[in-house]
Amino acid sequence: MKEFTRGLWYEHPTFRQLLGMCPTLAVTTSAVNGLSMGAAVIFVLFFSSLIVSLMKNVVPAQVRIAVYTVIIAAFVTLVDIFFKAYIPDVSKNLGPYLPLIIVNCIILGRCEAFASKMPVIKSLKDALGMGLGFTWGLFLLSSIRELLGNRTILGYQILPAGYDPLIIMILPAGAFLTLGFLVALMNRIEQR
Amino acid sequence: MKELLVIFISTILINNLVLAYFLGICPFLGVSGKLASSFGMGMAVTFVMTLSTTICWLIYNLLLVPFNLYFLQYVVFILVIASLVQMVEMFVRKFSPMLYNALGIYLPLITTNCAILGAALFMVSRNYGFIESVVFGFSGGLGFSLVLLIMAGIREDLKFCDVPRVFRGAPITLITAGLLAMVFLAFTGLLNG
Amino acid sequence: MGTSLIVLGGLGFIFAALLAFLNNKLKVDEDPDVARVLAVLPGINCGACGFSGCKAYAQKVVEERNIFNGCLPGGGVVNDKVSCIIGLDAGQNSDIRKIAVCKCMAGDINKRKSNNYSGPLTCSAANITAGAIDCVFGCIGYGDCVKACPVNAISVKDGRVNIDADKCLGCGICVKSCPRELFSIIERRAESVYVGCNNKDSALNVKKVCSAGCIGCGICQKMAPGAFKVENMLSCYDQSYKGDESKIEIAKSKCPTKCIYDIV
Amino acid sequence: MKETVKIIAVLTVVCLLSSALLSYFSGITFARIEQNGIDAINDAIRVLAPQAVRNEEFSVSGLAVYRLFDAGDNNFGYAFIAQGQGYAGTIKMMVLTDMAISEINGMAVLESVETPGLGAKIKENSFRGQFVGLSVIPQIILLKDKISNKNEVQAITGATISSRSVVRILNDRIEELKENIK
Repeated sequence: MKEFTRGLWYEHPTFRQLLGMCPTLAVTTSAVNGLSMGAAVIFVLFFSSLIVSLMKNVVPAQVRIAVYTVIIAAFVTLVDIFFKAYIPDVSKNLGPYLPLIIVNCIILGRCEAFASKMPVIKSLKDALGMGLGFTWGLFLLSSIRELLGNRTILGYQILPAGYDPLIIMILPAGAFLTLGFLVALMNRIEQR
Repeated sequence: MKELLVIFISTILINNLVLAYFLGICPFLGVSGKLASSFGMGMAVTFVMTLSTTICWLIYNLLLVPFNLYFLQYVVFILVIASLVQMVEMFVRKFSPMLYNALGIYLPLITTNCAILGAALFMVSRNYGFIESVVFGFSGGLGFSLVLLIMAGIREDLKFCDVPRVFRGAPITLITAGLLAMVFLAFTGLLNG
Repeated sequence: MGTSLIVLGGLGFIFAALLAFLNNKLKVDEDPDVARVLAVLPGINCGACGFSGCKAYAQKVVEERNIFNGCLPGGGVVNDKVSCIIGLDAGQNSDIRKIAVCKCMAGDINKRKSNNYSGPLTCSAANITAGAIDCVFGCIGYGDCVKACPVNAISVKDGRVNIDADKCLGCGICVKSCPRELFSIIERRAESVYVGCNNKDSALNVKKVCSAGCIGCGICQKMAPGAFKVENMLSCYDQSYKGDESKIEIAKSKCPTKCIYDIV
Repeated sequence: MKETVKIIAVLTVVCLLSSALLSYFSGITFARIEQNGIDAINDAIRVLAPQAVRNEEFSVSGLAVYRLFDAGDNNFGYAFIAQGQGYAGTIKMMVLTDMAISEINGMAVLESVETPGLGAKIKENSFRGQFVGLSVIPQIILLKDKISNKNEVQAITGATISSRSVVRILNDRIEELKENIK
């Protein structure tokens, strides 16, 4: 159980370890994007952890990184093909950030640090925990940005029309600011 | 020539990989603590990025396009980058121990630097020609180094500031990056004026 | 299907072959001792040894067959192992354990504070201006060292630096963190004492700013000759003193401002 | 030597397996992805010209042009893709014209990265609506003040460069079309 819950809070990939920042910041302009990115990461993390954990004894050190990244890239391409075929709108919004899951430090980091040393079941639990933690982090961040920058969450209008949207929130700068304040908030909660 | 200059300037200032596309944030947060180390990292990234966009362009246009294998591009690009970084590391280590001491510890970090793969993907989606790709890779690396150095400079001075306890470390760095992104926003439209 | 297998398989083969080839061709002959030394070192890259990190230290150690000042955080045990690996006599390092001491042990009640300082609450910032306290030699007390200490051995209580002897590794990072250079790393010996003041001013001026400062009266020097030495109106304990320990005790009790302290 | 063989074998096998996996799945979904692309174009055309029931694609200077047919199979106009540099990045539009390429009857922005709240207003009806019944002879002209002629468009306040880019891209593209379609 510890392997699973760790990623949800104590070692939360976004707020604690500051891993996988580039999709976190880039796709969180709307909550839908955040959720679909999270789903893609869970899928890739789960399967690549499985394979890496199975292969851990056969891979020579010199090509370790190359082999891992190729495995991860294969699963990411799968997700990409799948998104393009069945949810083309989301695929268009995520743009180049979907393939960038390949170098998402969460996935590679988890494969390197955990899956390559642990038995299969444990690394799968860890992968699920990390993936879910990442997803709720993305969802929180993207909801705040969508709400303040566009008055909506998941496309539903929440704030009244009288509220003038803070355009900066959906621009790159807003991503950095929001995440900065969220991490500070996390620190505050932890300090109690 | 004019197009190349436009690519060069816009990649460094307007469409900066870090501040506009969020690529390479991990090393940006991790290595920007000290000026000296961010300079090393910046140089290593510039070198590898130029090399990798060049090789990825060749493989993409000479192998993948003729055989209609677009779906293999991610796997191929990452294979190229991962192997390239490892080879560069071996070369540098063998032939220039001085350079290895300066850049060596940053090289393994580069494989997982999204900026490198991102640059290769952007190069494809923007249909750059060969020379354009090389210029794009080089200026992408320079833009990364520029932001990294600015950030390191700010963070060195930040040590003298009384930052509220919960904001110390990552939060204040992220907020500084946000302000920096706003500053760079002012460069948008530089080439349309 | 066929072409994709050939292309990706081929690329994989080519890159793997290149890597394998380069791996053999470009292998750098590294002394296996370096790896062994590195495995023994703590690996926290603190830089207290004077090299840029554990790896750099290990390389230099193997190259020159010399452990230099030794690894401070690792202490005697690590230094013994390192010495063994490079074939030096091990015994000499066993007792060396070090600890940090702060040369200003005055608390808030001792230090006069008449400056109105409202800048950032860090020592390095306060030190640029006069800072809050009147003494320009003593501890500012905002705890830059607390933040710097890798093992959380330092705390500041009532304006006075406290060093937890159980936690302190003697790595010397606090020495660099203090803008007034108040810390020194000394050998951990039961009888060792140190002077908890850094004020090199005259007795009159010391008295104006602090009630726990060394006034350079020289009583300790008279009570325990060889153990203490007064220079620049400031007393200093000689760590290499091997004489009568009871004399140190007398000096300590006779000190008019009680600024001689035990190390633990 | 054994190590060398292992390095090569592992990486090659991994590459072979992943390419097999990928080509299998890409084979399954290929038709569907193609169709998505065609659907997206058809949707854009349908929004601009609801009367079009069929189109024929051809290419002018590398970008697509669609010959539109109504229910009676009469060719009533063209829809064409126009793209170029905007304020922040590339703007890609779908535009509807009559047979003589003398008038624009509708415009939709397919892709743009203009500043939200300012340049992004090129997607909104207040700006887009001006491109219905807009004469392109001799050229579209952008004005900051009130417009009086049939070939004039009013710029978005605070986003003159985005507006100017749209007009410039359209004028250039129409020039190309006029030269290539008789």
